[in-house]
Amino acid sequence: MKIHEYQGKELFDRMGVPTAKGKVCRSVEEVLSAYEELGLKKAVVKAQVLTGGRGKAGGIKIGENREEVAAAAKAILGMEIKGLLVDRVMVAEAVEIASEYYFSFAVDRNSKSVVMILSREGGVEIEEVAAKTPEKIEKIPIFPFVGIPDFLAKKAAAILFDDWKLVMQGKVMIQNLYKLMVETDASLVEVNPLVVTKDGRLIALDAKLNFDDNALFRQPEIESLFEPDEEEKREQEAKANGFSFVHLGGEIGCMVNGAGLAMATMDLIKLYGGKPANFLDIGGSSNPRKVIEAMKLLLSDKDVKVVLINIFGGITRCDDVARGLITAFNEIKTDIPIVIRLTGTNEKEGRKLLEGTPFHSAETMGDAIKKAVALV
Amino acid sequence: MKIHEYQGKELFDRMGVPTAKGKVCRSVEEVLSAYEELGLKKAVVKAQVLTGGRGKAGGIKIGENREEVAAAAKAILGMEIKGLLVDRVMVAEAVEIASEYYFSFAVDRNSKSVVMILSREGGVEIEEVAAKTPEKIEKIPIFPFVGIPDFLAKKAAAILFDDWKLVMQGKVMIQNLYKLMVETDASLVEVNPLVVTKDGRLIALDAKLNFDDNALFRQPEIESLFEPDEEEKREQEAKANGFSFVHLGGEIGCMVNGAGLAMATMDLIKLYGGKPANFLDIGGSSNPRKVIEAMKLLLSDKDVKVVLINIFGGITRCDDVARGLITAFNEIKTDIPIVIRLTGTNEKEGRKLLEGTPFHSAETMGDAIKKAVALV
Amino acid sequence: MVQGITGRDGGFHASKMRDYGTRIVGGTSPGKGGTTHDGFNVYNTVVETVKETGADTTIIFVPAPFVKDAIMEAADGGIKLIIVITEGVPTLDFIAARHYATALGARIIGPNCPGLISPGKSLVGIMPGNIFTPGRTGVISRSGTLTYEVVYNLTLAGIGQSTAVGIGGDPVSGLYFIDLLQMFQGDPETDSIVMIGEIGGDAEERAAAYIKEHVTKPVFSFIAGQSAPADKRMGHAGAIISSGTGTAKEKIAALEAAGVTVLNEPADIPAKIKAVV
Amino acid sequence: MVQGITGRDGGFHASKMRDYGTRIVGGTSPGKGGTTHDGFNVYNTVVETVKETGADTTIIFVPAPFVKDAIMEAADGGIKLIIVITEGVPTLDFIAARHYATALGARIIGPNCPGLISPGKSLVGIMPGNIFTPGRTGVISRSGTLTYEVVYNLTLAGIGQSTAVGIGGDPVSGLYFIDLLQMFQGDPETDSIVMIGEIGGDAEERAAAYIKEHVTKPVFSFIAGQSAPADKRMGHAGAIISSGTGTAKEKIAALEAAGVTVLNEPADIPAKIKAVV
Repeated sequence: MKIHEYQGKELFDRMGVPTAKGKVCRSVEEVLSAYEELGLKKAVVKAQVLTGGRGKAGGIKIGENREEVAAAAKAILGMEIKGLLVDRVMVAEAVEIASEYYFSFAVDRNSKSVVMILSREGGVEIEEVAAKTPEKIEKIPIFPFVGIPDFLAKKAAAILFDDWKLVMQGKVMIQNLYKLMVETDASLVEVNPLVVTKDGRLIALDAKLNFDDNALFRQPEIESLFEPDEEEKREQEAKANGFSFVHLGGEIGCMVNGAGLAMATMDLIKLYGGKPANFLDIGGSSNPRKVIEAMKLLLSDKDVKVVLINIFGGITRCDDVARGLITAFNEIKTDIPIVIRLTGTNEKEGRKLLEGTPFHSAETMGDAIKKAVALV
Repeated sequence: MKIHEYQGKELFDRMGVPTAKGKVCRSVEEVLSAYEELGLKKAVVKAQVLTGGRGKAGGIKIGENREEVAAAAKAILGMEIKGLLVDRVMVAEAVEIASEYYFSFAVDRNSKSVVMILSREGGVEIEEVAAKTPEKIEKIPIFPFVGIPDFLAKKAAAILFDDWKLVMQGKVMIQNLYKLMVETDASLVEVNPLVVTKDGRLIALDAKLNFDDNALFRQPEIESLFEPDEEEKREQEAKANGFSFVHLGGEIGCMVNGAGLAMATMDLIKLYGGKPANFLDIGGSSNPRKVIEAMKLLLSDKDVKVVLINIFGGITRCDDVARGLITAFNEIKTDIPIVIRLTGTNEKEGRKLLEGTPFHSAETMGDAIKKAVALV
Repeated sequence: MVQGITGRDGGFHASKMRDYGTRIVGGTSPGKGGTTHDGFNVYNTVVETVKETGADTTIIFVPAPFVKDAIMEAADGGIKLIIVITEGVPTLDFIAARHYATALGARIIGPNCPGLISPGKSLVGIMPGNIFTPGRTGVISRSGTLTYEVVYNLTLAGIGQSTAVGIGGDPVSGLYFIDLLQMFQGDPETDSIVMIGEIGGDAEERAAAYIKEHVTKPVFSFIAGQSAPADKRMGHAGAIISSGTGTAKEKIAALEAAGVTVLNEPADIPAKIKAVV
Repeated sequence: MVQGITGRDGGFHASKMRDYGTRIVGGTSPGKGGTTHDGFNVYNTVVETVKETGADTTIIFVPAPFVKDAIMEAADGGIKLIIVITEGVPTLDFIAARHYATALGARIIGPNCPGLISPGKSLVGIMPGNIFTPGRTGVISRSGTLTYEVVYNLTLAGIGQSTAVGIGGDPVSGLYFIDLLQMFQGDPETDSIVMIGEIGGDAEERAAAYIKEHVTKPVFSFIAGQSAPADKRMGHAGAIISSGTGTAKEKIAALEAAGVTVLNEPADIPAKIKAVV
């Protein structure tokens, strides 16, 4: 789960991590009153959208005075960045930057731990730095029970700064950011750029936070920050039904049990020249209720011209699955052609049950997909 | 550092560890008003002294009613237990005990960790259980950074209780007691007996806490609980001067640099038939100021008839030590005979400087002690 | 042993495993110690179970919020192999529990995995045992039903499996591709290896580097998620292309460069194995 | 290297150790990195010192409240032997730091100890080097000046020392009697061992049991605190008889039962060694 920069900034503020003073606004008027209220002179107006590359897209502008700031806000509000509408901006003090750094905590799959990532190359995308000059990035794994003792925070800060006063400021910031990471079950806490101002202050100029979806059950406050877009709302609804759903925009609606098999199904549709409408993992079992809910979800997508059901019957046998499907489709009446492929335990018995129904039955995955593509 | 049971009980209460309701009192009148205030019926009156074996000494009595409680308080207040005057008692609910257990957290020298010690043999001295039936005691070392996860608290509680409801009560208690241990830098947190009442409640019927003297600098609240007796006051004053001092009651005052050497000096005095007045380690250096303060301390003990100074000159050479001693004794005038033994670097030069002074100089420790014993 | 044996999934799969021939000595369910469940002895704690039964492997079915404690309890109790079936375990919980278990010498498979099976011998997991058949091909997979699909095809084609391991779909897991490639390479009962990967992370790339250096047995692979969009979690918490990395394309290229036969369709795997082994 | 090299004690003893011939490559003093102190290079952090100098041993002089962090920093920095001179370290701090350092493969001597010396070779501690002389007797002691007393007597009697180690007077310490008995038993340069114990704990009793089983070299001992009262801390935080255990009497009995020659006076040790070796 991702949140906006201004929400991250609020979490930083609360945790005592220094940020530039600023405020989120939804209109030019709000921007101007925030500009007055905060007593700003040179100010920056930043689009609040959940994607990177805002700067390149023109979503970050600086204004030297009230008029320029108003113009910047007017230009940014309402623009689209990577398909996302900018409906709010943050107006903030434009600090005088002496130097820029990169700092983050991230979950690292390989070391199977949280790692602290630091670089003196700040303000640019870290992936670029990693690709071009990997020697300029330091990674420090964190022992989960130990956390960040003073020495470790100082050692890390000393990677970024030569001046000991900055090291000591950095130490406190690092410990507070780690605390934030752990207390909110974040999977990423990124400050890019972390800057030193011309008057020697350390400031987190950006605040990017991702959270672990698996931990939201114990993070109600974090969960409440989530602002799903239309697609994400559908994904959430699906999740409430025990599904994993991602809209893809094609014409063949898929219903599969298991994430890996669902991905493979999408892949093969593409391989055979079709366009998958979605990723849909209906999970372990495949009782009629679930199938009905899943069909409703698929049919709510008006682009869907064919539905492909690919179920591996393991512990739940194929004949039981077939009976469930028949029950479900007795309830849902639809004209959309449905291809069903059942495989695994008792697959022959399952297929036999589907004989004489309006469903298109298939033996192999390839076979089923070919049929589905042909039916579009 | 030790504290009274009632102070321990207050710490338990604050940490959510269940105790019997009770109150500390300094007079029979206070006991009676506490008895009313707490709405007690059957009550226990317990002497508050910093030693074990109160029960055996008659320092714990039960009263069935107001009159019996008053009589118990009257009997206990003013009594002496192991030389300690009882100036206060705790009056508390006499709970109906179904079963008794032993529980503690202690610093264990051998495993170099905090250990949890548990036994179903409660209410008796754990040393006795350990000596007679060691198989009835379980010890669980605690990983310092991990602390006590739920499973460990349950596993431990299940050693004491068969009933799962009690295990769950015990789990919470164990986690809270460990929190208390760590937050207060305790070296011992002992509950003996831990009881299960006839109505199924788990209650800490005693609360014994020792604290790490080395950590008192960061535990001002705990330090403020300390009530030194006369001897401990003198030890504290000595400590303020950088000394380690223990009164022993003999006639030969000792001033030694280093704890081990100071103990060895006491031991040899006894071996040679004398009685050491004290243990006194004046620490690493031996500048005149320190010697003067140490002599004042020794001479404040009216039993002291001879002073024995045993200094090992290592990095500080013996000739410098001798000069310091001469300077010090020019300031302190005393008629008490003083035996000085200097050994180590430049010891001959040191002894030479002491020639012609009123001091009795000696070459070896044995020699010095013989002289001191003879001078008593 | 089974942690969470009186739960719906734990109880169901304990029976299934027993039916397959696995020696299930009992399980835990705090507060239900001393009872029996479907013929299994139930204990309150792992340490008690180990003491009574000598269990050395556990399979965990407890709900996600309790998995951290369950893993730590297993490791503390002396269990050496911990298989975590539960889905939705918070990442920081798993990181901590794994660190603790590793320090105590225990190995973990999962979480969010189907477990492992040595066909004809034993099943410690939730896989449908009947689709497997004994043989000499090792299977490693980040996925559940996709594994079954592959294995089912193998079985139908007469290619048996030495052992199949589902390593789980979470971003941070216990034993992973490299650990298992190493085991299969050293296993005299395995002749060839099927490795089923998916988008997200760079474990397949790392595995490719390892294969190049250390694996002499033929490796066949399928990578799911070639058509997945960026920044979307495809079911598995670990299956996400982020910042342009973790794509199927990169993985396939790395594996092919390491001499691995990467197939476009799971159904094509058996024929390729037959051609080589 | 020296942690706390710009402090009063750290600076003083760094010079003394250098004078004795120990190779001191520099030390730390946070915020003073890049300067020099009495000819020593000063660094901000241990990791920087190790990187620049290749140090593998550290001696810690930082104030007690910072010792926990200093030990952990040393172990994290790759230091393998950590000698802690500082007195008054909170016990729970030391327990945590030791756990961390041990997990990283580092060994600790101290805290509250005088360090160690191999006469004529090197001194990593605060011992007065001039009273030692090279030879074949190993010395292990919980005490400082009492060790000097014993060693001085040995030196005067012509009995040199292979190595002398002060293990410290705190209740919880790093390397202890058994660890060092084992090292001396295996050290071809050591013929006999002097072990100086004191009241408190049961380390001497454990050492006695170890000696009985594993030590064939003659061991001589002196136990301080025979006349100490119960429940009073005799200077050292660890020197306390509590609940009637940790008495000198018990320790002496155990050692004698293990074949150790226990002397009543430190001055008697040299003659006894001469009689045996």
